[in-house]
Amino acid sequence: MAANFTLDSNPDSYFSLDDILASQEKVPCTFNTQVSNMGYMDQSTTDTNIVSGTKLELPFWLAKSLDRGSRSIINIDTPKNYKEVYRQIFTADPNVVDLHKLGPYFYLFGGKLISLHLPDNDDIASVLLKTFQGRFRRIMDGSQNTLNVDLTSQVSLLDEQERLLFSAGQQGLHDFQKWETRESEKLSTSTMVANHRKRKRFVLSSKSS
Amino acid sequence: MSTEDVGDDLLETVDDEEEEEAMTAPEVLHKLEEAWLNEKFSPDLLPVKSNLVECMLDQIVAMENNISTLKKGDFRISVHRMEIDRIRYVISSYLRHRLAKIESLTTHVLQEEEKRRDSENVLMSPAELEFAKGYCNSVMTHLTNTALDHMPLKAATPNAKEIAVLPNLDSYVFLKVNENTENVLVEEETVDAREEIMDFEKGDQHIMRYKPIASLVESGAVSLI
Amino acid sequence: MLAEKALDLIRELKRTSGGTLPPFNEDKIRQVLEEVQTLFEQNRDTAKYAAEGQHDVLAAIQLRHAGIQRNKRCLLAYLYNRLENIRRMRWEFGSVLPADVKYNMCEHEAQWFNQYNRLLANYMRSIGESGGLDLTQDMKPPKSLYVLVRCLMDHGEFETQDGTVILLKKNSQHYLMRSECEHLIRQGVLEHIVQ
Amino acid sequence: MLVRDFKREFYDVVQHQRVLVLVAFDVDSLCGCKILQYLFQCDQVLYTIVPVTDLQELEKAFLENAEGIKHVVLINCGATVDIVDLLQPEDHVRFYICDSHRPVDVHNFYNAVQVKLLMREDELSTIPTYDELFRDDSEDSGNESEDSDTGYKKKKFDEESIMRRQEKRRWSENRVKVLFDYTKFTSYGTSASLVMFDLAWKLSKDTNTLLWLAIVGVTDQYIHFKTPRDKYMEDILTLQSHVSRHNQRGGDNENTLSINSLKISFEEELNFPLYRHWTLIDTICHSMPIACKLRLWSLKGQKRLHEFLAEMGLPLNQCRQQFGAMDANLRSEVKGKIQEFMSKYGLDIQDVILPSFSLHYGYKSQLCATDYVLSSIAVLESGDKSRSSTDNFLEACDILQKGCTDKMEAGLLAAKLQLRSIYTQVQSFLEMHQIISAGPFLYVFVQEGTADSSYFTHPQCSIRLARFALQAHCAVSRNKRAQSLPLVLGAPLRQEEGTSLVVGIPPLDTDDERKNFFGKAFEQAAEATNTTAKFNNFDSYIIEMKSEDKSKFFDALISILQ
Repeated sequence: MAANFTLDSNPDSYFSLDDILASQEKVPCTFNTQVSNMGYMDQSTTDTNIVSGTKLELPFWLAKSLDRGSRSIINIDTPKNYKEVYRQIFTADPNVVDLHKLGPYFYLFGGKLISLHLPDNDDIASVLLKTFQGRFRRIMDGSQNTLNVDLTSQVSLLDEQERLLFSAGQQGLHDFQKWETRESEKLSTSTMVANHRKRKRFVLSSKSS
Repeated sequence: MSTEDVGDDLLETVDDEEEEEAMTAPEVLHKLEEAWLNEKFSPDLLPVKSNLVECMLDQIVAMENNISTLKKGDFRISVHRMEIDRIRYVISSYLRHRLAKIESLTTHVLQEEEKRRDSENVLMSPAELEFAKGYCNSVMTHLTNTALDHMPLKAATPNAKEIAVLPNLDSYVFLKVNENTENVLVEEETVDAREEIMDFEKGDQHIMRYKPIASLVESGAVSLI
Repeated sequence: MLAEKALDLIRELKRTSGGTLPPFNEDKIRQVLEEVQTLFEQNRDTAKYAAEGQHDVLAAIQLRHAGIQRNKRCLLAYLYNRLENIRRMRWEFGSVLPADVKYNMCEHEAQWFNQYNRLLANYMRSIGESGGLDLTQDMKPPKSLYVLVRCLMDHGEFETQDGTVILLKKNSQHYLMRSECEHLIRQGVLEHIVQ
Repeated sequence: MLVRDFKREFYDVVQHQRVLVLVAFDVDSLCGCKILQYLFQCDQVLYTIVPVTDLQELEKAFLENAEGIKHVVLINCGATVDIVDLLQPEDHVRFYICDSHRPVDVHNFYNAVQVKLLMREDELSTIPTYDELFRDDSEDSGNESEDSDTGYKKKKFDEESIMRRQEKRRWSENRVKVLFDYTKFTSYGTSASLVMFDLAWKLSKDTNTLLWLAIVGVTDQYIHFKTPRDKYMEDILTLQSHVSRHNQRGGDNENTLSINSLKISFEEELNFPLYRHWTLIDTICHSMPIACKLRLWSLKGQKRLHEFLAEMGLPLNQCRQQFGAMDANLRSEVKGKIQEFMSKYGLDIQDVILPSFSLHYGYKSQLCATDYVLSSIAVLESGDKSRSSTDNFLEACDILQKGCTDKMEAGLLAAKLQLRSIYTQVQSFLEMHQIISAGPFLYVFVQEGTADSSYFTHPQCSIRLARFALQAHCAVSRNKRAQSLPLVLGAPLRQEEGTSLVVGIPPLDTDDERKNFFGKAFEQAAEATNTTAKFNNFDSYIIEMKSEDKSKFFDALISILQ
């Protein structure tokens, strides 16, 4: 039990899977210089080099490393989800937006964008905060009040961070229920062992059937 | 879990190191529980309370000897055995939490220990330190064998700072104030918020980021709940 | 695209949530290492042109270098998280892992697991004077000294501390010392019944 | 050897040892076992519980779990058989038998060291005295051998040795006769759960929950026709005193109990099975005495029922709804109306009213003792093959756990199915005139492959089926002597082995003592025809045998009972 509780070590630590996946999100960039024989990265041309001025959607980790250093190889534009148009949608009614479709790591990726010091940095920061504030109440209500109701419709709108928050809320609710019926003192098989046993039984039954 | 009834007949007062006044077992247990809760809720590894752990382990041994002398059907056996189980649970849970932190923040913890080498309250007990070192190079050797060896040398050197997993000092914690402490810097100066200083009175309870009160937790002025 | 294979590794690990350990993806790792090798060689070959300050070559080198670092990071993260999974299993399954989990582990991971076992055992033995403290026990705060348990499968003979031998037959009910049967409950052999 | 003081000779001895508890497969032993479990948990006595369905399994369970066991408690099993000879235990093992089966085997009664009987003393008065049964043969055989080695002295035929040999023959004849009379009839003593409750009461550890378990145990004995009505009433009175002791606080309202505590109240219950969970029509149809008296399986019977309901002023559509859904004032009048009109239809008070107890727990609906018994026995002897007997045992344990409503719902459903299958089976018996009189007794076979014959492979259910069939037959048949004829029922047990279960129940007119002589009769018939009959069950009047030698067996039975 002790070893597997999610220690809240730095979320963007080197080994965190979420951080790696979040930094894979695409960022629109335009190349200022030509890049020799890396043409294969740009599907639209058959040219061996990347011609200066081409517009490409680069993953964030690539854009970040190219942006560093004295010579500006590329300049980065704000991804469409964080642009003015979308920001108005978020401020209008954050609860309606399906953040999962817009990229499951909306907040994490938003946080990374700020480190790029884009021109509309502050607007992005404030929109992240306001969207979360707007959605938080519904997430908490959903996780606290529904026991065995089908929640997939609400959960499907949430992004990864919100889902973690939602499941933490539900876990809290379930633990409280268990405590109330004295179930919490029940020593139970560890979840890993139980799942492992279920899989084994499934494998045996599928083999025999 | 009051242990006063255990206090008198079975336990003699615990003779602790010279500089601390002699503490009775229930007080030691109380302090250990506090250390346990602090360790449980703080994102960072706290200095080890090995004297408390050692003392309570001796307590358990003493109680077990006392119990073995009692007649088989004696009612007190089950009461004291329950007591022992609960004390052992607190100790093992405390050490488990510390172990989990050592395992996930290994490099960071080792660097911290380096800094505290000369200072008095050391971060890890010798056993934990040995475990941490052993664990750290077992992970590194594994990573090198499976991946880094097969990479061109220049790319293979893992840069320690980047790899080190750091505790999230900004995570929020619940805390209870034990001693009045004035002008605690709660929020640093930021572009849109000015510096915030607060006074803690005894018995207050707050929710706040861990970083500003990290030192207070170590000194015992504040305890996490 | 750069570091595509490495990303697959990460996604594969992210998908298998819960306590499972997916098979060690030997060939994908080899592909990632090959990509790193080719990128590194390309950089080395074009390094001499960079000396003359040709911008496009410098940019390419920087781009390829970013690719190398990304591949490395994904690979290390994949291996590290698998280690963390295995470590968690040590606490859940005990010092002997079930066969199909071992089957999914590579040679190095098995070695690492034994090392970790030894480290943990030494550490636990060194706690306190009298023979150490088993941290894998007492996972939950003890509420009662004896527990009523129901046997979920035929487990055969089970010897308690005071030497009595109990036959754990399927569906038989026993009233035992909690400390003795806690590990059996965690292994799923017994089920604790709360009266 | 009979235990006088349960506390000193049984409970204190067992205190710091590990105990093996072997439990028979009926609701009464289940309740007894749960009471004992509660007591052991109060005093932290380590125990292991193994349910056993018959003597073979009893032997197997003992052998497997005997390792290092000094105390074995047997609930509702092992009294009617010489336990020491059956199990061959080591000498340090002690048996504590709390069993309602009578007669108790003489060896158990007189074995002072290894067998301790937890029973009420007054029930064992009919046991023959020690010297009628045992003689220290040592002095007899001793002087015989002494005679032989002094050769010539024997020739003198002195009267003294002849007289002694005569006296010995007379003693052994008398022994056989006494033993035969003693074991002629099998019957039942006080229920195991009541005995266990007395123990709890003596230890002043009795609670409302244990009291409820004792009530369920006693009701189970009555519902399965093990105890006669007056014994049942006697037990009810003793329980009534305990109930009023435990539940009198509920009366005035200023210190009413908290809602989720257990409240037991005495009630003159309607003698209709599960009537709170069924429609009125269904429950009346399935109530044995009324169904037989009004012959409800025939069309005429149904008409008579409607007439009866109409007379009572209960509209049909109301009677077809769930009892709970009927409107309140009608529901409250039902009991009064039935008592008012019952004499017109030949029903008497005993058929309609059963003094029993009911339970209120939290916000759940009120449940009476028969509901608990019927649902637990339905789960204990559930028809579906996939579940092993021990699964059913654990499931039934959960039903008796207070606060387990979902398990209780499933149990009630299973009980309805069981009652319906008994009812349809009896209906087919009568319509196809399968109940045949073979002179001294009636007999009937459940046909191979009938729809839910899997229910009748279990003893308790087959007893109820046999009883219902006999009562229905007596109601229908013109033959006056039917009342005095016992019935033997055969049911297919295991297809693959071609075995069947044979149950013998006493005639209706000797109903009040509930004595059953079939145990002895079956034994003699089996000897006469040396068939493979297995006397495996704890009730001697239920045996297993190969289906093909049923006819041979029955002829022998007829000759014996002539």
